[in-house]
Amino acid sequence: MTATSAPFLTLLLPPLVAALLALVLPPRRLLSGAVHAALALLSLGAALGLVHLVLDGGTPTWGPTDLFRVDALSALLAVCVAFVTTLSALLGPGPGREQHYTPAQIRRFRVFASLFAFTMLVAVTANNVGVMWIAIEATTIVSAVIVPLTVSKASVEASWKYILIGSVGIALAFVGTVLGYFDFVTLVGQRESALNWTVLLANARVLHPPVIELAFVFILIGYGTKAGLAPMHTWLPDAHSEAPSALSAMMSGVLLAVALYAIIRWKAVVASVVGPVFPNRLLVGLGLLSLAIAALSLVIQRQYKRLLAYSSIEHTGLMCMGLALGPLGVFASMLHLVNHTVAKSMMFFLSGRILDRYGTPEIGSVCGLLRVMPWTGGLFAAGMLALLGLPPFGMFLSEFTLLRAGFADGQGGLMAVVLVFLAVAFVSLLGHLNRMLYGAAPAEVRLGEGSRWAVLPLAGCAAALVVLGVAVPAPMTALLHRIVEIAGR
Amino acid sequence: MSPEIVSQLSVGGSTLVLLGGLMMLWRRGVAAHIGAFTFQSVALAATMAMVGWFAGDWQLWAVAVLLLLVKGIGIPLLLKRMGRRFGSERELEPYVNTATSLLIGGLLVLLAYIVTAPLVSVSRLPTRTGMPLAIGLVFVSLFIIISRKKALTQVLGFLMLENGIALLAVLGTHGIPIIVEIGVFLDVALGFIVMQVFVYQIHETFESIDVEQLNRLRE
Amino acid sequence: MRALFFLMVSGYATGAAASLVLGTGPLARWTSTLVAVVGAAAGLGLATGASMGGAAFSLEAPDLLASAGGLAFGLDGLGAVFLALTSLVAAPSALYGAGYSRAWDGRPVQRQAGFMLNLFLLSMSLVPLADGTLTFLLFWEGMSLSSYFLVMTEADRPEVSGAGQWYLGMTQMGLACLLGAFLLMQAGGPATFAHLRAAGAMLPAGTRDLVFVLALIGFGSKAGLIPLHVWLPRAHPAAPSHVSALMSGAMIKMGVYGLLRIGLDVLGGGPAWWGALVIGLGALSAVLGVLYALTEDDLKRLLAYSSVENIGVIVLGVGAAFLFQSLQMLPAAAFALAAALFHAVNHAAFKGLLFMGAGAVLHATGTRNMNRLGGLIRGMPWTAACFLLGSVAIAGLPPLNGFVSEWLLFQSLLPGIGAPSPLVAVLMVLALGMLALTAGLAAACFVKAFGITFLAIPRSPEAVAAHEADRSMRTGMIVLAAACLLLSVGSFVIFPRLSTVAAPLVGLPAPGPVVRAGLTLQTPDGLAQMSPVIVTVGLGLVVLVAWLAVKRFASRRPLRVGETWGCGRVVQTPRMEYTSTAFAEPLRRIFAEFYRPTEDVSIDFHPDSRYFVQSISYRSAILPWFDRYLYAPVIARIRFWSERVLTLQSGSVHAYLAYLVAALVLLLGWLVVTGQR
Amino acid sequence: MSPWLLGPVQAAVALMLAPGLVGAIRWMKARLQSRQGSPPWQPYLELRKLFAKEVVVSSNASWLFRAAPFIVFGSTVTVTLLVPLLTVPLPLGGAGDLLVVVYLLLLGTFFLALAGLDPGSPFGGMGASREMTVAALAEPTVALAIFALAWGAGSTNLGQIASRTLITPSEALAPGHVLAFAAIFLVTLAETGRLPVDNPSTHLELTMIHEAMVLEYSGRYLALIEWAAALKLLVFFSLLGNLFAPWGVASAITPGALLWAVLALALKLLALGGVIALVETHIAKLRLFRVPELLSASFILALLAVTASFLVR
Repeated sequence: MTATSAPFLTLLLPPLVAALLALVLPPRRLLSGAVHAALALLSLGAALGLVHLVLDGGTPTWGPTDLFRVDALSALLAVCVAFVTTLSALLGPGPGREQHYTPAQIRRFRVFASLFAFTMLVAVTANNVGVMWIAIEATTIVSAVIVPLTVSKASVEASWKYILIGSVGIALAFVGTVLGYFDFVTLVGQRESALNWTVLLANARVLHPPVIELAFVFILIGYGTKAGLAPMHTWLPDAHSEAPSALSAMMSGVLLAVALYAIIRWKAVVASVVGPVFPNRLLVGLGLLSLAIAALSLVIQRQYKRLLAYSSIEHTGLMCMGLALGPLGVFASMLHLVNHTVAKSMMFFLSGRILDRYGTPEIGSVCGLLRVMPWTGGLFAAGMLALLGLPPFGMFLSEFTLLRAGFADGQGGLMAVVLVFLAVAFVSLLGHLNRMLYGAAPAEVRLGEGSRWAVLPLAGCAAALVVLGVAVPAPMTALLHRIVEIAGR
Repeated sequence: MSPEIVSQLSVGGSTLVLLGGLMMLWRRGVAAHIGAFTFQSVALAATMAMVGWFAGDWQLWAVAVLLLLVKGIGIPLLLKRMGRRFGSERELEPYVNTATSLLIGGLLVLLAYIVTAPLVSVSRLPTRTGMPLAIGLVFVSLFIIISRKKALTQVLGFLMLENGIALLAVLGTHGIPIIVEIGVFLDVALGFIVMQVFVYQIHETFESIDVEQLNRLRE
Repeated sequence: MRALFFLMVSGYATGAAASLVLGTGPLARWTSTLVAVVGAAAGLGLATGASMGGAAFSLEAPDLLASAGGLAFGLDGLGAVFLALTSLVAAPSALYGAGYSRAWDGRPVQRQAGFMLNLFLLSMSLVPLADGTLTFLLFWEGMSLSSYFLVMTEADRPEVSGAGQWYLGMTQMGLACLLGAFLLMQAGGPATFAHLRAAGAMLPAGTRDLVFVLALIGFGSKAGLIPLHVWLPRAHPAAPSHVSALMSGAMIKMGVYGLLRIGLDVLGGGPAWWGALVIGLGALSAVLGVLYALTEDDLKRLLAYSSVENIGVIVLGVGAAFLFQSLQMLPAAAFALAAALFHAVNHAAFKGLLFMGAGAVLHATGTRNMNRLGGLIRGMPWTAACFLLGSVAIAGLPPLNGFVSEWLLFQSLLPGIGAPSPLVAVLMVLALGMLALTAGLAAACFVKAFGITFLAIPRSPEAVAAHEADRSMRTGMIVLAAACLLLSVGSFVIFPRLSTVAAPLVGLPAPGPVVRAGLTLQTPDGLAQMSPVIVTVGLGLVVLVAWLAVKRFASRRPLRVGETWGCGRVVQTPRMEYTSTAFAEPLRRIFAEFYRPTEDVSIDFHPDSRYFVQSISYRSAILPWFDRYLYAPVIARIRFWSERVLTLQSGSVHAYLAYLVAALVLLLGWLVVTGQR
Repeated sequence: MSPWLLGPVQAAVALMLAPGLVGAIRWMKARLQSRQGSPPWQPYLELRKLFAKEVVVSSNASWLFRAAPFIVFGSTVTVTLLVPLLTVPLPLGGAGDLLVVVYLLLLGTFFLALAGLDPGSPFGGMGASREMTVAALAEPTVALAIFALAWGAGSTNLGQIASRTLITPSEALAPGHVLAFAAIFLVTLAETGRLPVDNPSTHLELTMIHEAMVLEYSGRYLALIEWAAALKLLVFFSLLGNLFAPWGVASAITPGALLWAVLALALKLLALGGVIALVETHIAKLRLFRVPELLSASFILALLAVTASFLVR
């Protein structure tokens, strides 16, 4: 455990150990749940340590041909992944929750959720582009296993679509990676560390523009599928609404961000080869399409989990567009990424609690939420208002900065279209929220908050959103500025 | 082994691999599809061995052998077991009848040629001539996944897609770094196992593996 | 000045905290109210201090939201007027709210209402204080959001959530336009208004016009100008009465404030068509607002539409200021702007009073439908007296402040007739005619509102059992009633101060036109004068003399009480009285072209013979132009596109994969095509 | 005599002349209809009788019912202080102008309508509704007519307007002036409830507007309201007379000039009364929903007056 490998090991090992322990320990006991959560917290601590290291100017690397490397972007994503994993460890399936999973299901969930976290952490900290691809492909496989935790016609269908479209999409991304490698090998020659991102970036000026453009198209389609960008988004509403809420929180909250991370990595390379115009035009196109389709799909929606899934597509589209609006745009989209991760994971956990209590995912039959579960209802309303981009919460600030970047970049017309779609999404989301919150509580639903301490971490998330909205903490701004240097060509 | 012979052999090998894909389009019935996939995997292993021998890179030999074991023998065995289980179901009429699907396969290969024109012009390796065929196989396998209605056939389409990419990697770069190669292999194997589990689950819940029935989640 | 600012902010903040922490009993209610009143008083002090002393107060808080340029506060004359207006309405409404919200004691909604009220007052007071784009938009959105939650306090009633959704949807659309306007000007530079002024000057003409139109739409939707007013008659009746008093009195004025800040201050005025457009919208809103108010049977909806009308009148004055400024008639422009500001302050006073009166009626009888009210003057003498005073003021009748600002607006439009271009003159003449028509119809509307609600025989058991509002609600109303009188009598002190505020905005040197001679107000050219003090005192004296004379000379026989003349019928029942629909029927028939009333009368006869009628039910509705021909098509179009997009999610895996491959092939094709070039 | 004293004198003169004017008009109409008719001073007798009679108030009515007559009477008397009856430099010139006059009269109508609604009888409601409708529709005409005059004289100040026509007599025949006169004449018919709009002498419930509101009043309250109505008629006539033909109005405040001014005023009132009598004998009452046509006609006249005045500039 040398000085350089310590941070990496404390980051990557805990999820693996958690997976192994989950296999061994009896799932029903509270102790195993506590151990699971402790390991997740350890990994979160390591991620924060990495951020500290990065802020001190270093970019720690580790492993043969420095396989793993953490710079500002990876550190940010690592913290997000660890944060959501801790939440799902605390609030995921386990003893004492209302949703009574069988011990086998709890064990299966814990094993694969930890593996899911591990693969995401590897994807984020891998310097080697190939290893990054392998890790992201592994995330698909591992998460697909626990989408149908409770086997039903709908969940099986959702999982099949998820794994098939996900794997096909990712395979195309690998075609792109191979093409990139091919171009590097033909011009610079075979080398062991050829697929390292830093090496690719260093030699970028030498590579051929047409080949790299072709590679970027495949990569954008491939990782775009994982990020849920339209038109490859079709699996997302099904998978996220059928999966157990802890898993869909991890997927919606941070898996989309990891896929976007991959796109950012490759955009940096392609931009230095081909110049920013080509990738920006593609990113804006896909981003706008996702925003449009998601906003319009929100208008007539019957289930609240699908509502949240479409809202993820909408925000991912916004982030994707932000990347193409110059350095301020990258700053805004990274801030938006953090806000979205916190808000969306909180919302999915809350929707899980609502589903447990009401038993039905239909918006129509969930009413009087404020009466039935005042705290959950309140937090659900707060989270939804955050997703709408209303002031005290962080999204207002990031969307405002994003629009400011758009106008500063001279894309006034584009920003007008974005504002229109945001308004459509705003009104429809608000309408659905009102139908759920108010009105008389249905007779057969039990009043009262149920497991009260489970709401505490979610209240913490809401508080974090307000802090991100009112006064973004200094280390966060420093980290974001560091990212802008990396990704904002 | 002069470069001309190597390029001839690599074109020949990739043509055989592509033929495996087209056989999949042409024949119906699960057994025929599994046979086509096995043939394709063997051809791919042979091509990889040839390139390995030409480039004198022992790693390629090891990968070729591994590929032969897993994709040539292991996966077909599992597929046959699944075929016995669900093979009895008649292959439903695919979206596109055989003649048009072959025609489309041909068009896709042409598209691959146009798309990979810049690649071939850039590369100096003798094996570059086979790359368009590899991309062609990628497109054909995508078309297979879209047009076939059986879950099992879709899995086979996905495996062919992976074969296409492996072929592209070998022809274009004489083998990508070993760590990545092993990783890709693991992913494909794991992916196949999980998909296999799902096919069994679909069969349990839907009493057939016809993907048409999977349309309950819609707006 | 800075101490007052912090006192105001901490006042409202502690009010919000108190209502959260101290539970839902009367203790929480009263502490948050009193602290809010202290905050409002501090706000009023800050405003008068700023406008009096003229020392522009400014405060930087760069660490808050540093990433987006930090918060910046500053108060100049214009901001001081609107801050004063807000605080003027805030104190009595908070006081009134304490009594009004006794019904929510013990329920969680009390905590939410108290918290949101203080947050609403805080963010509304900080909007005129904002001196940067982000600060302005942050508190603007905060104001809208907190008022949305206040509208939703009684969300158990079904139409309330619909109203809330309309309200926040329109506000968000407005915010989108404001974002466009601000960001078009700012173009990435630092975000204080000073920089915007510099940037605004260099903007090309086309962008300046676009910025102005976007600002007009954004601020017009908040102010409730005609095509964008649809949320106002839905949100105000749904909100608790002291909240609708605040929204009508102060919040919609923030739309006017924004228009002035962007139009005159930051962009420094523009071509003549700006003024003409604003005048057109103002006149349209005034006339249509009062026409809709006339046919309303729901008291609070009537008051909401009358807010649309009064905003139209204010915006008319603002439009005149824009027009005169573009024609370089600067003294007339300053006078028109000052008249508009004065009417805004007056409207805050009497509209707040009227909404509180309506709230007291709703509190006492439980219904807002005027056809079920009547005769409340007996049960609620104080409320009736205050409502009467409010009605006289809003109808623009002499002794009170409504007349003073109406007179000023008429005088400010007069020089327009002499404008060089005939087009402007014709526009002014039409605007004058519409303003006069509005004044007349407003008088008719408030005769109906007061007469049908308070006078004659109660039309329903609830109206009979009506009881007077409690002490805190009464004090709120009396404070505003006194404000109305004070604003009228004291107008010769207040109005000159407003014209000194208006002068720099239109480009005149500081002191601005001379508008006061002793006790009289006069137009800049000094020809027309009017002294509210003398008119009020004269009227009072004459009435007193007449009363004394009659008491002295007329017969001293005692008053005899008899039955109302009913052409010899035996009993006088409330069903024979005029109802509010009947009162407005002649005007509805005269303006039939606009209303397009649809009436359906269903008579069910006695089963035995057709000549005996058992019951007649009469239902009539007027055509909601804007809802049907502007908003319904837009919503239908969005639903249409939404359905089309949803068919994308068809459920078949093959279709999904086909989308993916199609995207790939399309991009590759595009690449190949661009590659050739 | 200081200007402050002149105001009450002017008010007293107006109060004295008003019932006489109404009586004269009734007398002239009777004569035209070849009836003997009651003597012109009959209204004075009626007022004296009413002041002495007992007051009967409806049980439904509130304090407003008893306060309204004083407000109506008070507002109309205040108007007489502001209108140029006798002298041109008005005593309270600075206090109010033509707009204040119009809105004070509207204040009177406002409270009269409320008083009509208070007893709760259908006739009161009908009268109030129709009165307010007519008043509302008359407003734009009055405003434009005022601005036509004001534009000619440069300000809405009544003294200014009167003295303007005194200085330049040719101004009286200017098209703007004449059109304004016609517009204000039509408005007078509407505001004071003369024939085409409302029949002052009828008690048929369904046709009367002004009468319907005061149906419930009796005794001294009815006297006050009748007197106020007469005073309103006098005010409108004096506006018509002195603004458009201001000759005879005293410019200096000397007893001789004042006497001559009163005489001139009486003459003008009689002349206008005669015109009204003639008009009323020849026209029948308009249906209520035809009244807006009359008012829009007067609106167009006022519009032309305004445009004429600034075209000639």
